[in-house]
Amino acid sequence: MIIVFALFLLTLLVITALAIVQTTNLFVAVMLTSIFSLLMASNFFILDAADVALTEAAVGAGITTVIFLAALMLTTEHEKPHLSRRKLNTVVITILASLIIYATFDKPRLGDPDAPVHQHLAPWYLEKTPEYMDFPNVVTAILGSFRGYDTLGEVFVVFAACIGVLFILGVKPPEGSTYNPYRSGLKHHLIPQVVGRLLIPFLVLFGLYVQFHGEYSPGGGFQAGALIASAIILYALLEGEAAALRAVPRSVLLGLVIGGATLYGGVGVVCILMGGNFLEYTVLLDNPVAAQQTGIILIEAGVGMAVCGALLSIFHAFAARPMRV
Amino acid sequence: MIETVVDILSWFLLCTGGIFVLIGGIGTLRLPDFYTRLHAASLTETMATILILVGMILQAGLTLATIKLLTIMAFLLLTAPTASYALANAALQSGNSPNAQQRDDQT
Amino acid sequence: MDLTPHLPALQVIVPMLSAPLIVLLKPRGLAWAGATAVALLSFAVALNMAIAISDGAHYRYDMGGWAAPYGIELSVGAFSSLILLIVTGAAATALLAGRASIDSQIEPDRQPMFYAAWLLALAGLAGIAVSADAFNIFVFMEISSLASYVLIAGGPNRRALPAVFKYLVMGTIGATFYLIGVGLVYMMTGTLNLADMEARVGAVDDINPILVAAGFITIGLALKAAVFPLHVWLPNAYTHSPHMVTVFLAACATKVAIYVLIRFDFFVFQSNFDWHGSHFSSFLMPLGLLGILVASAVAMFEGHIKRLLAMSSVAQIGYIILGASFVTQDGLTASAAHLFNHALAKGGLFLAIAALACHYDDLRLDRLAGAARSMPWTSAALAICGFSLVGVPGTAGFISKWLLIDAALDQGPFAWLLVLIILASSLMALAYVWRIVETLYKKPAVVQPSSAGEAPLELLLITWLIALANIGFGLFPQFPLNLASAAAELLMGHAL
Amino acid sequence: MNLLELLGYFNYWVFAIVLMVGLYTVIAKINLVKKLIGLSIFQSAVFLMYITMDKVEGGTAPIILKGMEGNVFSNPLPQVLILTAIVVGVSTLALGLAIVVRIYESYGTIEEDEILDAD
Amino acid sequence: MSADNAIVLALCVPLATAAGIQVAGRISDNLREAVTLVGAVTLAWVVWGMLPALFAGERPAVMLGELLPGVALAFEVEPLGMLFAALASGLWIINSVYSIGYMRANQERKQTRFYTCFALALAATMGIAFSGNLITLFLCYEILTLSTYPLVSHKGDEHTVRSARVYLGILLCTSIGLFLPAIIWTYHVAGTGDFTLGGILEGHIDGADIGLLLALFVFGVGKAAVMPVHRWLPSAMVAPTPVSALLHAVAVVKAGVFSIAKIIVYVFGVDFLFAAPSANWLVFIAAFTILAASLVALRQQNIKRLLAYSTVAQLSYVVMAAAVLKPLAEIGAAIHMVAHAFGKITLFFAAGAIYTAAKKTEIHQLRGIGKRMPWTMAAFTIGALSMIGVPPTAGFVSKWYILAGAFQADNLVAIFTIIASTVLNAMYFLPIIFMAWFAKEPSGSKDHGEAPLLVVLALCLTATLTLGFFFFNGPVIELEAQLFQGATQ
Repeated sequence: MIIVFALFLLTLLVITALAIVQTTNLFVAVMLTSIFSLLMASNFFILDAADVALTEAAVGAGITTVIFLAALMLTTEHEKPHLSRRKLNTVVITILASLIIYATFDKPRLGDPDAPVHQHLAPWYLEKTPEYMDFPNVVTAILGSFRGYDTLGEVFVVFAACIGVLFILGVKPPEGSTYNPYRSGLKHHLIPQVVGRLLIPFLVLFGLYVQFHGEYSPGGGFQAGALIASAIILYALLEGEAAALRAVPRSVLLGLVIGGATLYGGVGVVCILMGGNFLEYTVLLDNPVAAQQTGIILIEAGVGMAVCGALLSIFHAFAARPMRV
Repeated sequence: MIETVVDILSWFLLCTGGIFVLIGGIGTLRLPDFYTRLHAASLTETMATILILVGMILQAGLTLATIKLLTIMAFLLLTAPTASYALANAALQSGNSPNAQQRDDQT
Repeated sequence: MDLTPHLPALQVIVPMLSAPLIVLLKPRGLAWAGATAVALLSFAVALNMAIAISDGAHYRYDMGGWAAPYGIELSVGAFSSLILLIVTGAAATALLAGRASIDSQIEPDRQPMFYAAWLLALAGLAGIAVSADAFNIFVFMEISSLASYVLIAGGPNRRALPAVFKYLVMGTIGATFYLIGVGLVYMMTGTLNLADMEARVGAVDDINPILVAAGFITIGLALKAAVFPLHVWLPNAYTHSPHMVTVFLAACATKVAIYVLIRFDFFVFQSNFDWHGSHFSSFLMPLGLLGILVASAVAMFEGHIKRLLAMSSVAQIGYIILGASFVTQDGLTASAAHLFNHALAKGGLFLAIAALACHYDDLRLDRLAGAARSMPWTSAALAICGFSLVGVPGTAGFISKWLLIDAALDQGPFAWLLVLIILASSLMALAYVWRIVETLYKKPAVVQPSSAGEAPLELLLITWLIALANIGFGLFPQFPLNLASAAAELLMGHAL
Repeated sequence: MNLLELLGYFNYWVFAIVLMVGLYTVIAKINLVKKLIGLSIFQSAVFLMYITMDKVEGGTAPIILKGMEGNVFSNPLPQVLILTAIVVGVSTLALGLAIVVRIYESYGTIEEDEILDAD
Repeated sequence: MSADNAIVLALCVPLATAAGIQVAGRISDNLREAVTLVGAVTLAWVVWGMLPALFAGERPAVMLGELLPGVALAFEVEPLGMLFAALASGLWIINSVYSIGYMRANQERKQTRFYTCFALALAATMGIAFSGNLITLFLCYEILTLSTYPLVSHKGDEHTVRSARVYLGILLCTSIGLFLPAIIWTYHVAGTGDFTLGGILEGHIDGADIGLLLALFVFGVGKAAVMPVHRWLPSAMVAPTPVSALLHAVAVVKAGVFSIAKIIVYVFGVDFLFAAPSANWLVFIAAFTILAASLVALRQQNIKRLLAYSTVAQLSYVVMAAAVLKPLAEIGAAIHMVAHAFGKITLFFAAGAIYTAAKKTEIHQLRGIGKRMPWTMAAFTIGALSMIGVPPTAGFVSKWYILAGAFQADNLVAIFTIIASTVLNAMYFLPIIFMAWFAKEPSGSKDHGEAPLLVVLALCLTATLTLGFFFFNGPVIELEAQLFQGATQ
């Protein structure tokens, strides 16, 4: 039965992708992209990838749409319909498509248990996680400890994006672009404000739940950071930029990003100082399992702080930028 | 005995919820004006959600899942009308007036 | 607390973890000082490892204490230590020399972030060179790309922005192609560790996905390495970025992508499928040759001096690819040596141009006429590095030219065609280097320099240091040559 | 080719099609924001490919609760890789949009041909 | 002072002189000239000091460093190199004396740069003379090209820069384009590039490849000005006369021809080439160059261009003599290098003197100049006779040996070319001599005396050398004979 549902979602996915390409109104395209992400998230859920579904929904649908809309606000909303060198593109596309389709015929069928992927590393992880880390979520275990170095790289990608956006948009906008920081926000709309004010605390609470409950259920630093960031962005949309910046000033955000990144790196360096390899949590405490858990909780906190700070400072860099009227 | 009654009841609720979603979908497509379409869309969000969620609660019985379903229902019932309100308000501000004669030229 | 076993990890952590701290150093000049200190420290680490490796050591490091295929493993051999030397050396020299030039191009309040992005780029490139895990290479490739987009976007005039946008789009497509390739190989072998992958690829029976994976990885990395047909992003990106960024990126950014391409192809694919060697060379050799000829020809008629040198970079990358595509011990030694020598020559050239830019705002060649009279030392250094680029004997370029032709000679029937093309392009290189030198020295001055006098002292000193290094490594190339031949042995011997 | 067989390959074909749609958008469209949208679709397709790898028939999400050691789990490794890749995609997107905003401010347009004419 | 460190000294003295000139140039002109002369004399003393060791049959050698595995910077003195070095260092002294007089008279600017580059060129020439293997030869060859470029583009006006670009373009293109691949091919095939008597290519290479490799070498060494690559020589005439003297007689062309001779003797080996059928095209090319250059020289009006084309012809004499591949002819080639050097340097000095004194450059202006400048024209006549090969001058000795070698190899082409070119030489030199001595001076021409003393002194010195070499060529021939122990007198 689940198969029919999966078929339905995948075809819907393709239809949305084609629709995105066709529309010339960028606003519609962005909305369709967020629908595309949600469909992708549900697909991931059907394929048993709960963590990835949550991330895709929070980061893919949530934050990407916000950033796209902020960018559209600062530029134009309409695309000039124009197709450049059609023939060349179609030729390149057909060649690549045929290349990939050619490769799909020998791939193991979806879900067949004796595919090489399931023989080598996966069983070791599934067997060793309860033994070394003694908590259910294997994905967080791999993310935090077995392949912790990747996640460190990941945090620094987010950090690079954050300082990149601040660096690029650090330039003074062209003169003649007016912006009234207090104009934005739905001040005179009572209902959204009331509902918003009611929702935001629960959102933050849910974000923190995801952050610290990552070992037991799908969750972790990335998803938590995105959720908390979306809560504060909702606050910014409702109360206006100035209120949001007063609530969470830019210096705090930068502190969050730098603190998160340094916390993660610091944990690794402490492991070296205590005699283990980089990011080897077993040396942190005498009991290896407790050490692994504390290590993972610490770095997940670092990741959460970094992602939340980065996404928020990116949002503020776009939202608080005076527009060219 | 009780299970069969609960099953039939939840099955019945789920079906009506499904039908309501179908009606909402058709309404969004067929109705001429933005506001009427918005009206149909908000139908699915409120009525159909309640029916489907209650149906599922009956299925789940008194477990952790029921509490989660209840929180989802509370969350949806809170945000869905607000979203429709915001949509309608934005449409009004961007000059899409809902008065009568606009409907005629569209048919 | 002996740190030597941790060197591979330190090589990446030192620049990476200090990047966030540099952002906090707001007061003037402190950010530059911090960044330069960190760059020099990482150069010291790289040098330490290179010396240990040149007499036989081989660093292997398990991240997080987990054994190889399960955790992420770092391994530094001869080839990676050569690349590390180039990357950290280029970063350190560019930072040491670049203070005045960066001050003039980036506003003071944005500088801490600029230097943090610089360190991230350095950490990313070092991370790629050090890592032995396919997906880990992708993550660090992303870090270095993002950081270099930020660096290039710092360019003063507005044309830097469309250039960096094109680079971003093409770079991301390249990285995603690489990701698809790694995914396909992972799908068929179940592992991400390179050594483990090499062991298991042979056992795979239906090899179609592996071939397609090899195709994707080669195209993706060729895009990142600006190999000939996919190089369109490079000229604009290098021309409009700040001068010091061009020095840093021109010396090492594309070379790391070539390093990954060669390492991936020789270890994972060629060790298991011996006919893949001919696939690799039959695909890349024509690209290399075409790249050499077309890029040199375009460079000969280019007006803007930085774009001219950027096109010459594309030609020199063609040389490196050509050397690798011989799939012989000598060929690989030649291409590894050229990696090093080209970094020296091109780094020196762009440093000299940065020095010129201190007094000449417009860098079009005819505007720079007669620059040698007002800036004799800079022009002399530029001439030396130019001759090293051409391969005049006594300079580093000559060594790699010699090795390349020597390797090309035993390429069987069409050896002569190869030698002919290599010589034709070095003559074209002679033409465009001579065009620069002659305009600087002989032509009467068209535009008066905005401010008189020579370049700032530390920039001039470093430029001359690099120029003398060009000659030094031209006469006594033992150190990089040992690393290059050890690397070639490693690659052909298929030991990771 | 029964139903399960079909679905087995259907995922990969959807991956191929969405990948090509993304690539086409990036290459053919000249609006910079549309290019970025195409880029994010292109990357999402790759995520789909990785995640189709991890599904084991009859397996559930790799969360080994106390009482469930016995049954079959899906492969957790691709999920970890894709978690990283999603955030990489978003970071590149954010940087791309910042550059597009700056381009709009200095050129007044985000159509590639108008930008090229301006220089 | 052992011969080994004499080589190193021979390389360092000109470099030290160059540095000294740079320093002295800032202080005063006289000091700079003094440094040049002292440098030239010490170099000559060091180089000539090595002669006794050479006569005793020693081969002093020194190895500087290993460039690549199997490729090292090494120097080794052998008779051919010794002759060339002695010639170059000797003529440097005379050329310095001449250029001091010439530069003073014409108030040329940037003289410090002139003398420094001169000294650098000499250092490179010493390097070429003493090079022990192909890579050292190539390295010094390139340095010679680069150091002579500022000399050729001395004037700095548009015309000079363009012709200097032609000069550098051809030389660098041929060296990188043809000479370098030839060297790499030799190293690749023979495993080593060291100069060993009897050649290193024995058995490593055969058939058409020998001809191809020889062609790469001959046309790669652009300085030997064999026909298709000779274009740079006439265009280098824009340089002041002392530089042309340097180019033609002392260093540049001599280096080219010397390299070819050395490659033929030490890389291919005389008998190896003689046996190879695919290598006998060299004589034809050289013969063609001699005849064509002499014919072109006939039509020249400008003195220096005439001398340039005559040099192209004379150089191909040496190449042809080397290509006859007989011991006697090889000796003839070496001697012709010396004879041509003396003769041509005298002619150039004379042309320079005429230009300094009377600012005349065209041949038709020389009518009756003999009366006004007797010493200069006497030297000019001796030089011209030496070019033709009339007995009392050095030219006769070398042509004698080349003819003997040709007869020994009964190479009809060589014999015919020598005779025809002697006639052609006579046809373009004798009219100038007659016009200068016996023609009547056109009325109203500016009256001018002899050239400055220093210039005339240098002139006469080289003229006597040309005559002297006819009588005292014993030691030179004996030195060269060492190359071919079995060669008859």
